[in-house]
Amino acid sequence: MIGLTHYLVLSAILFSIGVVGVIRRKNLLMLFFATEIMLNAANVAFAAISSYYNDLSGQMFAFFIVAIAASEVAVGLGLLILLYKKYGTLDLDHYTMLKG
Amino acid sequence: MDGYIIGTIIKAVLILAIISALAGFGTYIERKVLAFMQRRLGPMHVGPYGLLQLVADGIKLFTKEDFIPSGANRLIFMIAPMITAATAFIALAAVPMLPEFTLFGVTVRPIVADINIGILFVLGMMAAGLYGPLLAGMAQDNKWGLLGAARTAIQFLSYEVVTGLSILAPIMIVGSLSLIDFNNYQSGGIGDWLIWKQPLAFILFLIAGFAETNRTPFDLLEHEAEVVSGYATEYSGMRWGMFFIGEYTNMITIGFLASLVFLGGFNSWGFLPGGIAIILKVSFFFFLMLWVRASWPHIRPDQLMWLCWKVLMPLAVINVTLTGLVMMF
Amino acid sequence: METFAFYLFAILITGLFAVTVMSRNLLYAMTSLAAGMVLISGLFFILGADFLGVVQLIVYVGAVMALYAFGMMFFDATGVIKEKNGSPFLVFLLGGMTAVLLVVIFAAPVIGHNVPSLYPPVAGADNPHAVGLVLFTKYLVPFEVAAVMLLVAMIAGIILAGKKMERSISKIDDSELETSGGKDDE
Amino acid sequence: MSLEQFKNRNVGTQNYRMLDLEPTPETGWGRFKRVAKRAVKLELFTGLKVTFREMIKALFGGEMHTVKYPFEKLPISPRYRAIHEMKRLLESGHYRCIGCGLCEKICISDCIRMDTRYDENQRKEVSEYTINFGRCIFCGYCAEVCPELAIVHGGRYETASEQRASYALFEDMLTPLDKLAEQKEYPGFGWISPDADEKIKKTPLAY
Repeated sequence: MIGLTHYLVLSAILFSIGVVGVIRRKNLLMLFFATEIMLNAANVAFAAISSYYNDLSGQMFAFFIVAIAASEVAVGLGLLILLYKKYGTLDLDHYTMLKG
Repeated sequence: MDGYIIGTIIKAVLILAIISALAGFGTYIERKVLAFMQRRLGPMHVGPYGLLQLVADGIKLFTKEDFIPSGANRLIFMIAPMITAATAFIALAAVPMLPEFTLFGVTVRPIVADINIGILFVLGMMAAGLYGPLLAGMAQDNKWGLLGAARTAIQFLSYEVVTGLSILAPIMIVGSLSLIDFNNYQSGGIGDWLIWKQPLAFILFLIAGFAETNRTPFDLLEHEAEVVSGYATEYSGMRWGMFFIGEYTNMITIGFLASLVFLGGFNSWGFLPGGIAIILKVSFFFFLMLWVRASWPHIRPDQLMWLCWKVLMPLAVINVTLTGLVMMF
Repeated sequence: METFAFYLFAILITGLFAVTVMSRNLLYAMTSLAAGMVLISGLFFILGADFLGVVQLIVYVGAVMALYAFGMMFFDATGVIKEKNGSPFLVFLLGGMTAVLLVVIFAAPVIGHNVPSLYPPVAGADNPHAVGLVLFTKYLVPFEVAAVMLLVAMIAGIILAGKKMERSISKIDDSELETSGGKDDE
Repeated sequence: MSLEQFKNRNVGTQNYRMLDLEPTPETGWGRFKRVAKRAVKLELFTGLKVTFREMIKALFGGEMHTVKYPFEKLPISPRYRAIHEMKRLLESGHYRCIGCGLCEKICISDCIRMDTRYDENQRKEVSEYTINFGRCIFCGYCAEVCPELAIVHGGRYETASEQRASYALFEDMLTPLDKLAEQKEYPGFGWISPDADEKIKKTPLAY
C-alpha cells in the first residue's frame, strides 16, 4: 500500500533532479525548465500531505504555486526574449559583463 | 472491481473503434456536403455513391511511403501525430455519449470515466492536444511547419481562454462540473435547455470550438494558401492520417460538449428517445462545421487575435459577471 | 491497482524529468517536461485532488509549457545546445547529496501524526466544491494577491516582449520601406 | 461550355456587375458602426443561406456542374499551350524544321536540345531533337520564335506517363505521315494574327 512516505520520497527525488538541472545547465531556458521541475516536486508533496492529513491547505498552496509558475513564465519569457535579442545567445557564460 | 475494469476496457475499445470509424466516415460526409454546396458530385466512383471512398483512402494512407525528412528530429516527428490522436480520444473518455441502456441484463452507462470534473477534464485534454501540431511543426525541419506551430500556439492558447470563460457561466448555473449533471439539469424538455438562459455563452463556445478544432473560419494552422500545409507539411501516410483522425474526433467532441451543455444532452426530445436526439444534435453540429466551411472565408491571424482578445473575451467576462449578479440577487 | 499506478507514474515521471535535465536538445527537454507534467496530474488524480489535477493539465501543460514552446521559436532552439560543464563530478556530488539529504529527511518518521487538520474537506462535498469553499473563505486574501500578481506579470510580459507592437508592418507605405531599407534590420 | 465563350476575349462586354461597396471606415467609431450594422443585418447568415440554397438546388433540382472528366472533356482554348507539336510541309510531307536552332537559343528553361548535320544534298537535317518536359515551363517562346512555324504548342494536356522521356523525342511530336491531311494550322503562338494586314504599316520610303 502506498503511504505518505512514498509520495514524499518521490517528491524529494524530483526536487533533486531539479537541483541537478539548476547546477548543471548553463542554458537559461534549461534553468527555467529545472525550476519548473522543482515547483512540480513541491506540488506533489503538498498534494500528498493534503490528502493524507485530510487537510485542504496543501492543495491551496499547490494552487498558489501554479499561479506563481504562470506569472514566472510570463515575465521570465519576456526577459529571455529581450536577452536573446540583445546577445544572440542564452548561455549563461556569455553574460559576464559584471565580471571585473 | 474486476467487472468494472473489464467493462471500462470494453467501453474504451468500443469508443476507439466507433469514433475512429466515424472520423473516417466524416471525411466522406465532408467531401459530399462541400461538393453539393459547390454544385459538384463529390466522390462517385468507388462503391455506390462513392461510399467505399473512405476504404480506398484508408488503403492509400496505410500503404503510402512513410518518410521522415533528413533534418527532422526523428523521435519527436514520430510521436507528434500520436499525441494529437491520443489526446482527442482521451478527451472523449469523460463525455457521456448516450443515455443508460440495458443490454443482456446489464445496465450500461456509455461513459468511460464518470469523473466529477468531467467538463474541465475534456477541456484540459483538448488543451494538451495542442502539443501534437506544436511538436510536429517544431520537429520537422521546415519553415512552413514552424510557422504552423507558431500559429498553433497562439490560436489554441488564446481560444482556450474563451472556451473556459464561456462555459463558466453554465457551470455557475448548474453548480457542477460533471456532464451528467448538466444533462440532468436540462431534463425538462426544450424549455429547460441552457441555450435559452445562456445564448451568448453558446455562441461564444461555438466560435471558440471552431477555433479549437481548427475549422474553417479559423483554419490558420494548415491553410494552404499561406503556409503550405502548416504543421502537417512534411507528413504523409498514416502519420498524417492520425492528425486527421484527431481533428475529426475533436469535432465530434465539441459537438457532444455543445449538445450536452447547451442543447439538452441526451434527454428524450418529444417522441424521440434520448440516444437518437443526441446523435441528431451532434450530427447537426458536424454539418454546421461543414456548412460554415463551404460558406465563409477564413480570416487573417491578426483578425483572429483581435476577435479573441478584444471581442470574445470581454463578452465572455461580461457574461460571467452578469450571470453572477443575476444569481446573487 | 493504486500501487501499480503510483509506481508506473513515479518511474515515468522520474525518467522523463531526468531526460529534461540531461538532454542536450531543447526540443527533447521541453517534450519530456510536458509529458512529465501530464503524468504528475495523474498523481493528483490518484491522491483525490481532482481539481488540482485538472488545473495542472490546463495551466501547466496547456499554458505554461506551451508558452515555453512558443518562446523556443524565438531562440532557434531546435538544434543541439553547446554548453561547457566545468566539473560534472561536483554537480553530481552536490545533486546526489541533496537527494540523499532530502530522502532521509522525508523518509524519517515524521513527527506529524497528531497534527490537527486545519481545514478538513467538508463532508459530502466533492473535491471542486470543497476546494472552492476553503479557497474563497480562508484563503481569500492570498487568492486576491495571486490574482494581482498574475495581472502584474501579464503587464510585465506584454511590456517586455511586445515592443513595437502598435506598428503594423502591413500598413507601412512601400515608398517608406524602400527609403528606409536595411534600417529595420538592426 | 462552348468554344465561343472561350474565344470571347472582349473584356467588358460580358455581364459583369459592379458591387456597391462602401469605403472602409477609418475611425474607430466608423468601424464599430459597420460591425454593428453588419451584426444587425445578420450578413454572416446570408452566406450560409446561399450555400444551403445551392445545396438544395444541386441535390433536388439536379443543377450539378460536375464534368466527369475522363469520360467527358471540355474544349480547350485554341491558344492553350500544352505538349509541343512539330509540323510538316503540306505539299511534300517533309518536316518544316530547318534546324536553325533559334528555339534552342531562346528557351528560357534550357530544355530544348537539337543536333543537326548536312545530308547528302547538303541540306541541313535535324538528327536529334529533344525537349525535356521535366524542365519545360510551356512559355511559348520556341513557337513564337520559330521562323518556319515548325514547332507549335498543341492541345495534348494529358501528359501522365511512365517515363519522363515520353513525348520528348522529335518523332513523337512530329505529325504522323498518314495524318498529314488532318494537320491543322496553329492559330496560336507564332501564327500571324487574323488582323495582321491592318497592323502592317507601309515603310516610309521618302525621307
